[in-house]
Amino acid sequence: MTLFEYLHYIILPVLVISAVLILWRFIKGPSIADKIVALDLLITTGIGVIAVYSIIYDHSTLMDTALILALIAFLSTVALSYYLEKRKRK
Amino acid sequence: MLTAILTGFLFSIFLVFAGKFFKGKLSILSSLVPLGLFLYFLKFIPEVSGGEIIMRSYEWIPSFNVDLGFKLDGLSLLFSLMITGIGFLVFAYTSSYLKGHEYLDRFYGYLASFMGAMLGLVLADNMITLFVFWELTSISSFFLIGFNNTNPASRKSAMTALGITGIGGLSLLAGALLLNNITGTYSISEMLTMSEMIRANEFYFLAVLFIFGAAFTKSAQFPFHFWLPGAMKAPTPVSTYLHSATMVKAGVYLLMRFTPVLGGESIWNNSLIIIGGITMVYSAVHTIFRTDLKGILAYSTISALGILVFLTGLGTQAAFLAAAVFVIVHALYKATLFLVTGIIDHQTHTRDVTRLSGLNKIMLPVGIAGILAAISSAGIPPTIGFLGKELTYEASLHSETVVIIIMIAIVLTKILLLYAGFVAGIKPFTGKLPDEHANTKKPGFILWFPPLLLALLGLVFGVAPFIIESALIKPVVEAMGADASEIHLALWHGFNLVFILSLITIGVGTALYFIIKPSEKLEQGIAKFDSIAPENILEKFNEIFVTVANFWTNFFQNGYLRNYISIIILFLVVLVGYIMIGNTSYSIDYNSLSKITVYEITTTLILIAGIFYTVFTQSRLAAVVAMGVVGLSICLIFVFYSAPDLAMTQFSIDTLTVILFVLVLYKLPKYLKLSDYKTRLRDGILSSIFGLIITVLALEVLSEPVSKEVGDFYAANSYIEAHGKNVVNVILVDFRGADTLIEISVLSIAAVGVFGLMKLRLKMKDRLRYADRSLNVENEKKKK
Amino acid sequence: MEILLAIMVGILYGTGIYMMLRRSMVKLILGIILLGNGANLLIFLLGRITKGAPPIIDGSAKVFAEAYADPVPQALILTAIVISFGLQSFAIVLVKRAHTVVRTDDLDEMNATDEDS
Amino acid sequence: MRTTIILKTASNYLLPVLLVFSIFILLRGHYLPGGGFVGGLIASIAFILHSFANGLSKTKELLIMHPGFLLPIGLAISFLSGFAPVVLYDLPFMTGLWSHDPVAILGTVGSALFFDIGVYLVVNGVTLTIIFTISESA
Amino acid sequence: MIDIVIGILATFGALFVLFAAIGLVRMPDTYLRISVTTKAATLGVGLVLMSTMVYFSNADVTSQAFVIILFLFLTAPVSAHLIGRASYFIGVKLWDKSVMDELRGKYQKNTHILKSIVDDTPEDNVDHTKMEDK
Amino acid sequence: MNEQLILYPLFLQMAISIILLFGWSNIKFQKVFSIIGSVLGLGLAIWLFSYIWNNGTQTIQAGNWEAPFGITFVADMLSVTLVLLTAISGLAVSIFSGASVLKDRLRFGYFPIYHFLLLGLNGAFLTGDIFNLYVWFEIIIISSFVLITIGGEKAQLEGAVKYFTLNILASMIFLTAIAVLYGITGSLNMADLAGQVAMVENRGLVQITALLFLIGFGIKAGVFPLYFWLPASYHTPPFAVSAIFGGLLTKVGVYALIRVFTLIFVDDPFLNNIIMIIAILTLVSGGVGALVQNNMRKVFSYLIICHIGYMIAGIGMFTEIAIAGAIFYLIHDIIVKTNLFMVSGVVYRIKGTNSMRDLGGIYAKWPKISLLLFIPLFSLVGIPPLSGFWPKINLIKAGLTNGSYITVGAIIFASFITLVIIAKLWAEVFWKNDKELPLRSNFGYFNKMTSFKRSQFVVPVALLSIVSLYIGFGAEHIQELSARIADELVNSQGYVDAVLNSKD
Amino acid sequence: MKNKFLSNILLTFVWVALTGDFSVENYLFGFFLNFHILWLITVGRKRSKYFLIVPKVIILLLFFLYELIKANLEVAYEVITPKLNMTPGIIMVPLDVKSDIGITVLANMISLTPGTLSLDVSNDKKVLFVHAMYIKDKEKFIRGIKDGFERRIMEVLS
Ligand code: NA
Ligand code: NA
Repeated sequence: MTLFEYLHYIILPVLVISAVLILWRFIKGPSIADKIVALDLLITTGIGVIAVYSIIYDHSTLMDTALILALIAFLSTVALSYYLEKRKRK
Repeated sequence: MLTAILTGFLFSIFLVFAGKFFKGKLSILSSLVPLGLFLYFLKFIPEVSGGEIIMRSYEWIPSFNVDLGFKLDGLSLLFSLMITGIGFLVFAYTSSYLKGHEYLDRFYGYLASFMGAMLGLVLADNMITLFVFWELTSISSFFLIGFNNTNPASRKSAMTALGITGIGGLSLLAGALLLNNITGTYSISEMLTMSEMIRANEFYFLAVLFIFGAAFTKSAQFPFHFWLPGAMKAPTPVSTYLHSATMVKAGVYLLMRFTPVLGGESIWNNSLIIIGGITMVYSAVHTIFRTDLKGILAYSTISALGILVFLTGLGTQAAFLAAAVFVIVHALYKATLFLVTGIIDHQTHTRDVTRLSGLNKIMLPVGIAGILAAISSAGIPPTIGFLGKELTYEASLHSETVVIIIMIAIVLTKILLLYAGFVAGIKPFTGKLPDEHANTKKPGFILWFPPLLLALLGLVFGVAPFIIESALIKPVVEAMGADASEIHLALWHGFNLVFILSLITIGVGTALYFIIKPSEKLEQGIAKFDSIAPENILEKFNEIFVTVANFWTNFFQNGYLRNYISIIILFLVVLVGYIMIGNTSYSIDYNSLSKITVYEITTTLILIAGIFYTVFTQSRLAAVVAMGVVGLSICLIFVFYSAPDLAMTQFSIDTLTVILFVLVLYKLPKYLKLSDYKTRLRDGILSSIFGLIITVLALEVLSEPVSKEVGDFYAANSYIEAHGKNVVNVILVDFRGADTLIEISVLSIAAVGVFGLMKLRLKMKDRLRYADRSLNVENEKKKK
Repeated sequence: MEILLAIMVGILYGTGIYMMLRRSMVKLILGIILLGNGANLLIFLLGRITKGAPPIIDGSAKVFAEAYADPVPQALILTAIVISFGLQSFAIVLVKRAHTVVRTDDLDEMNATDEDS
Repeated sequence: MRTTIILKTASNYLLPVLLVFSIFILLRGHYLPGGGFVGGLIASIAFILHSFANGLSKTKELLIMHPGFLLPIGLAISFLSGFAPVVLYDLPFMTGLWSHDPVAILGTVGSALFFDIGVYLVVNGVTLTIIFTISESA
Repeated sequence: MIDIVIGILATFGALFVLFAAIGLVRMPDTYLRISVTTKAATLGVGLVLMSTMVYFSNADVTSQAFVIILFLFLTAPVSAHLIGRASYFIGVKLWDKSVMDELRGKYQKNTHILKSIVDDTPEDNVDHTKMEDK
Repeated sequence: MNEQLILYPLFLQMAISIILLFGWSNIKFQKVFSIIGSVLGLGLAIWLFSYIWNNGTQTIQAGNWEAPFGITFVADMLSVTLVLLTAISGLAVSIFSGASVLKDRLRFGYFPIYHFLLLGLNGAFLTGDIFNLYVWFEIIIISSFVLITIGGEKAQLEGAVKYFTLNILASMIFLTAIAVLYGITGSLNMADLAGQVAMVENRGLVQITALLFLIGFGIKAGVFPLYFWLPASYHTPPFAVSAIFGGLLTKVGVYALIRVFTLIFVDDPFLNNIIMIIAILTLVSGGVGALVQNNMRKVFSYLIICHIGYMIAGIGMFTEIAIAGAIFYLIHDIIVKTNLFMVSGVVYRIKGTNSMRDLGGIYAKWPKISLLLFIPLFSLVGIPPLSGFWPKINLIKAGLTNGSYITVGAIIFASFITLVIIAKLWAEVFWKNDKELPLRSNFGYFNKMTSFKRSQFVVPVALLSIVSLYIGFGAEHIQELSARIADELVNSQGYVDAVLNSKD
Repeated sequence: MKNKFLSNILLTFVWVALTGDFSVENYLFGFFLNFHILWLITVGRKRSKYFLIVPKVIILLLFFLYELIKANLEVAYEVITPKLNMTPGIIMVPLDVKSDIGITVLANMISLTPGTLSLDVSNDKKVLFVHAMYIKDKEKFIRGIKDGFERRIMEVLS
């Protein structure tokens, strides 16, 4: 088994299985905070997926996307929790 | 000739600016315009009666083959003289009749443009030009009928008249275009030479139908007649002008003009006979049941028009002759009677014939005019009316079919018209003067002279028919396509069947006059039949139409955005689905597809989960967060399939959208479950089919061969020519940089829009000012 | 994978329209966003997809040595995405403003302009 | 009021890093993924983050002028870089103009770069205008 | 040899991500989930990124991956702090087996101020024991 | 290079917009500059028009990339005619805006956005690239969104939501169509597409693509059953905005339909039949819709729909004469519809309402203005020889030649109902007795304005009325132009050659 | 002035690292660029003191790394074993560090080490609220933090 096969058939599936688990939590909640955490984690996992993928296809340019994901995931978490606190509870 | 026609229009434009000048005492000067024109046309008599046809053509719109082609032959000359001659008298009469009226200048303006339009109509040889003037008569008569525009009845009549003549006008247009399709020309003269070809054409029937549509509406033939009595709301000079001599005769003119082109076939002749026949009898009967002088005159006018149509339909030389004479007869006596009625109305302020009698004691010259006109209308010698009636009977007797029925109809009509003429022209002036009119003032010269002149002309032409014989009548008959060389007009035709019929007519009619007195009772009697009268049927139809229009409009434009979207999508689904079912191959070449891997399937599943979660969650915030999941999955798909730039942009923008949502969300209320199960099911089915169609479409496209020519060009030139290695970016800033420039403009506009939307608060007063007041009031009402 | 993507595009279009047919304005906008994503993916898919070969020329090369994904659809989508962003942000603000003024999130109550006036 | 020390401190250090990063993304766009759009988005994200942490008024102080002014400036730069070939060389609109020799860091400098800078400014201006406007009236 | 290093880094990275995911599913309350995932995922992805550093081993990718790692480590705890704080604020309750809650009564509902002692205006405080279940 | 001239209208509008954005807060500057810019724009448009008239179709390849690789801009007679009409309407509305739009709105970017809208319109007319057309459409709709919502209160916003949603939907369908088109041909250049699409063997797919374009553009053009956004919104924004919308926005949809269905999807009987049916139903629905309205602007809105039917019918019949009719009608309609919404603005300022029930007495009090307003109103009806009449000759003739009698019937019906509606409007608004309406404090009534301000209302109406009169009385020129355009459209090889074989 | 200069140098390194181009021009360009960015963002504001004590930083980082890995393994164990043996809760930790940067670094490091999560700092900056998974002895827990991270951070920032 070459490194690429290993990454392709073992590592990537592990990462996406993680993603499915995270998705399960996302859907289940129960609180909105859980969903936000799940989204954040999903994006982090996505960074991992992209990193592995860029090795498999030997294209370092894909890493830029990972960088953007990291930057922006943070912003969305900030915004969502900002909102969470700010909204009036009814 | 063009100048002559345009004079009317120029004068009315002139009046817009110099109206004040013609409002006062100088208003009579405006009658110089028609007088000049009358004299101008008069001087053509020698040429025309010599058999010449004067053609003038001015280039206008050669691309349409539309020229300002004019033709002065007997027919158009006769009408031109009537238009300008009676026009002159009406103009003069008006200066006194509407003396001091606030809008006298406007009135002259309308009148002058009407005259111009009418002249153009009768002179035009090009069918489009004819149509143009035809419509101009409709529109200027709209203004004339609606002259008292603050009166609702006036407005309604103007609308009705415009509506009926308007649809007729369009019918004329269609006819013109159809004839052009058949003959390749708009020139009536040229069509004349192709008459046989036209009649053999498969569309002949349609062409006839279109021409009838125009003529019958304009000339108030049954069942389109009802606009004409309504049009009596107009000031009397208008009635005189429009309804005696000119506009209503335009339809007759059209039929006469087209007789040599379209006539000769049974469809043409029989239709005219039947429609003209019904009209003349129907309206003649109606005259008995009217008490308003103008009403009586209106119905007798319709009847006379029926006679003219009928005569045209007979299609013989005798009939044409009768028609030609009757045109003049009618113009003279009917104009007189209208003017007389106008004077009575002007002086006594009533037109109710039951309240009028003995006025000759006050206005003798008017009385003389009225009585002379009545006699002419009754066809009593030695007026020209007698000649007209004799010729009519003569022509009818020699008709080819159902002579008996035709004779009964025409005699009955003539009897009733005699009655009507007497009621209008004699009754007001005979008998005892009622006290209420004892103080009535004598009308001025300018008022009584025009009717008297016209009445006297009727007498003169009767006594000396040779004056008009070769000058006017013969050329008309020739223009209608019959041989006129044998024609010889004389008052006395000898003692024959026609003369007997004349005697019967005069006898029975006079008896009727003494037996039946016009009364309100009679008027109410006929009112019972109103519900089946054409105008009421049309009115009903109109109501139903408006109801249907309302329903149709509100059915589609019902205020619910989701219904609009549904309809649009349904429309798309049905059409695209229809083609798809017939054409799609449903085959997929699996070899050309890329392999599916676990992580791709998972990403797809996450995407789908995100989508459905967005759709079905009850929390808006959760939906927005789920959009983040969707955005991430799409971003990953872009990464997998070689689009890092896309992935970056897609994800950044998705996040920004989420932030935007978050910033406004907490101001918005919570989701409500607003739709019921049925609605959701229906929407679900529609959306699913739509989605399915898109999927099938996508697969179908994927099975097509692919061309990467453009992409290859970019790739080859990206670095060498455009100095960039990221081809996508090079496309954005260079190959397709124009797109990008517009795109950032779009963004800028959105930003400005957002800024304005959030920051701009109109002040209270401005709010009111721009929210449509009426709209608000209506809504308030609805809420209560 | 193309088939899967095609189905996904169909789902995006379908759910987008479904959301636009709801009465809530927020759902309406979510629907528009879904539809927009669907359209972008459709362009992407119909421009044919290529795996692991971004249209970026390698460091030292001047032209592509190997297969590369068609850059045209990518550029088109980029433009479309950015435009959608402009429209969507305007839409979101419009909704907010409409809600402030009309005081409802229910689109069914916003039909005054189609009534007689 | 709602800001926390932790976020405030973090964002103060993130702001310059992100700005540097945004320009980096802008400049390399012609060769690698990135470009004016993404660059502009990152720059605006930096400021948005700052505004979340420190409050809008602080961020506005930083910016010297209203972000709305970036719109005409950016548009003008992009437009002029497309228009320059028309005026200067009578070439079609948007024809790329390139320096003959490569410039350090940036590589070959051309009108496309200025075009992208315009895009960067506009995207930045737009995003900030929208977000700030909404935050202010939220 | 390098392949093995890459493999190991990727394996550990993926495993930590997996642990984070499992933790997210298994942990009984929001705070625990935040607590578990923030670090495990950050570390996991950090390791995966290091594998790319090793694989490409050029300055470009290395610095990039390094920036990502740095950024993740900088932001993850801040995110965790923000979500955790907001969760507490909106009344997301602690697991019922929790042993203490020293935050009780210290957040001011309206001003969002966090005091270091329990305030004397208790009706204005965030107190989970007085909140209904969602 | 003289073909550079093609893009100058775009450059000008872009520059105006940018400069206006810089001068954001100075209303006076904006007003004056907008008018100056519009005058320049008109001059450029005339210049361009005469250049193309004399030299035939010209193209320019943006970025100097040969077609079909770059974005091509094409100026054929149709394009430059529409550019010219846009410039004329644009100038009129620019003058009208200065007086009629509230100061507050002007302060929030009205004029820059207005010129962006004009930019978008010009761009849409001049581009030869299908995706670029999409982008121009977007600039048009976003500008129109802003203009329709700016300073909006209840009614305006409610209308805007519908306007917005349905126009976005249209854009999405348009984009979908582009996706499919690119998927089957790999090209975006319209001239290139003409050849590529003809070679596609799967005709069903081509038909579906065409349908998507038909529906996407159909929504924008406001045809049945896709027009809902139009009557829901056109009567809500400021009058100047309605005017430019009423004159030009739906026409861009019509333009796109004409372009696509004469160049790319040519003469497919099935599609032509569908277009004909749509045209007929559009004529009828618009007509009956207008009949039952009370608000003047709503009447005009439905009449827009109704009259779009004429143009669609022209496309559906697809003969040279029919298309000439459609083009002629398009030319007439742009001018007259722009003018009508300004007319309703003038009426609104006179009486403070647009409700026909409440209006009246204008003829008595303002006879000269009434006569002026008479011109656009009855030009719309097509009382010959006013402008609306001439194109019907082409259309009815084409219908008779094609044997599509139902179409002829629908055209006649629509003409008739327009006549009735306008006559009714005239009677209600101008003839009827003046009703006493409660005076509104602070309302800028027409009679209270300075004569300078009044002239800002009257001059644009007069300007467009003169153009209408010219179209009517100078029908020869317009018909010659329309016939030439129709010829260019039907024989589209000329267009294709101009784009694909052009050498600098 | 010095602070800005230091920040500038630091950012220049970031720039060079980002671009991966270690040429002199790039350094100069980075310096120039960052100078402007700093100028842009620091108008009218003062910055806290800024000292760079390299060895202490390295010690801190190593300690942090050690804690990070150790704690992660703990959590991994907790997550994959079937039973949950946790005694979680929120603890109030009194603070000695006063500077914002110090508090932030401390809080973040606590968060990154598993089992603990900094929830918030009180507005008077006196206490830090930490959520922890295993609270057996409250005092011991607080001491662990103060002797571990806080002391080292304070040394760095002194
Ligand atoms: Na329109
Ligand atoms: Na019309």
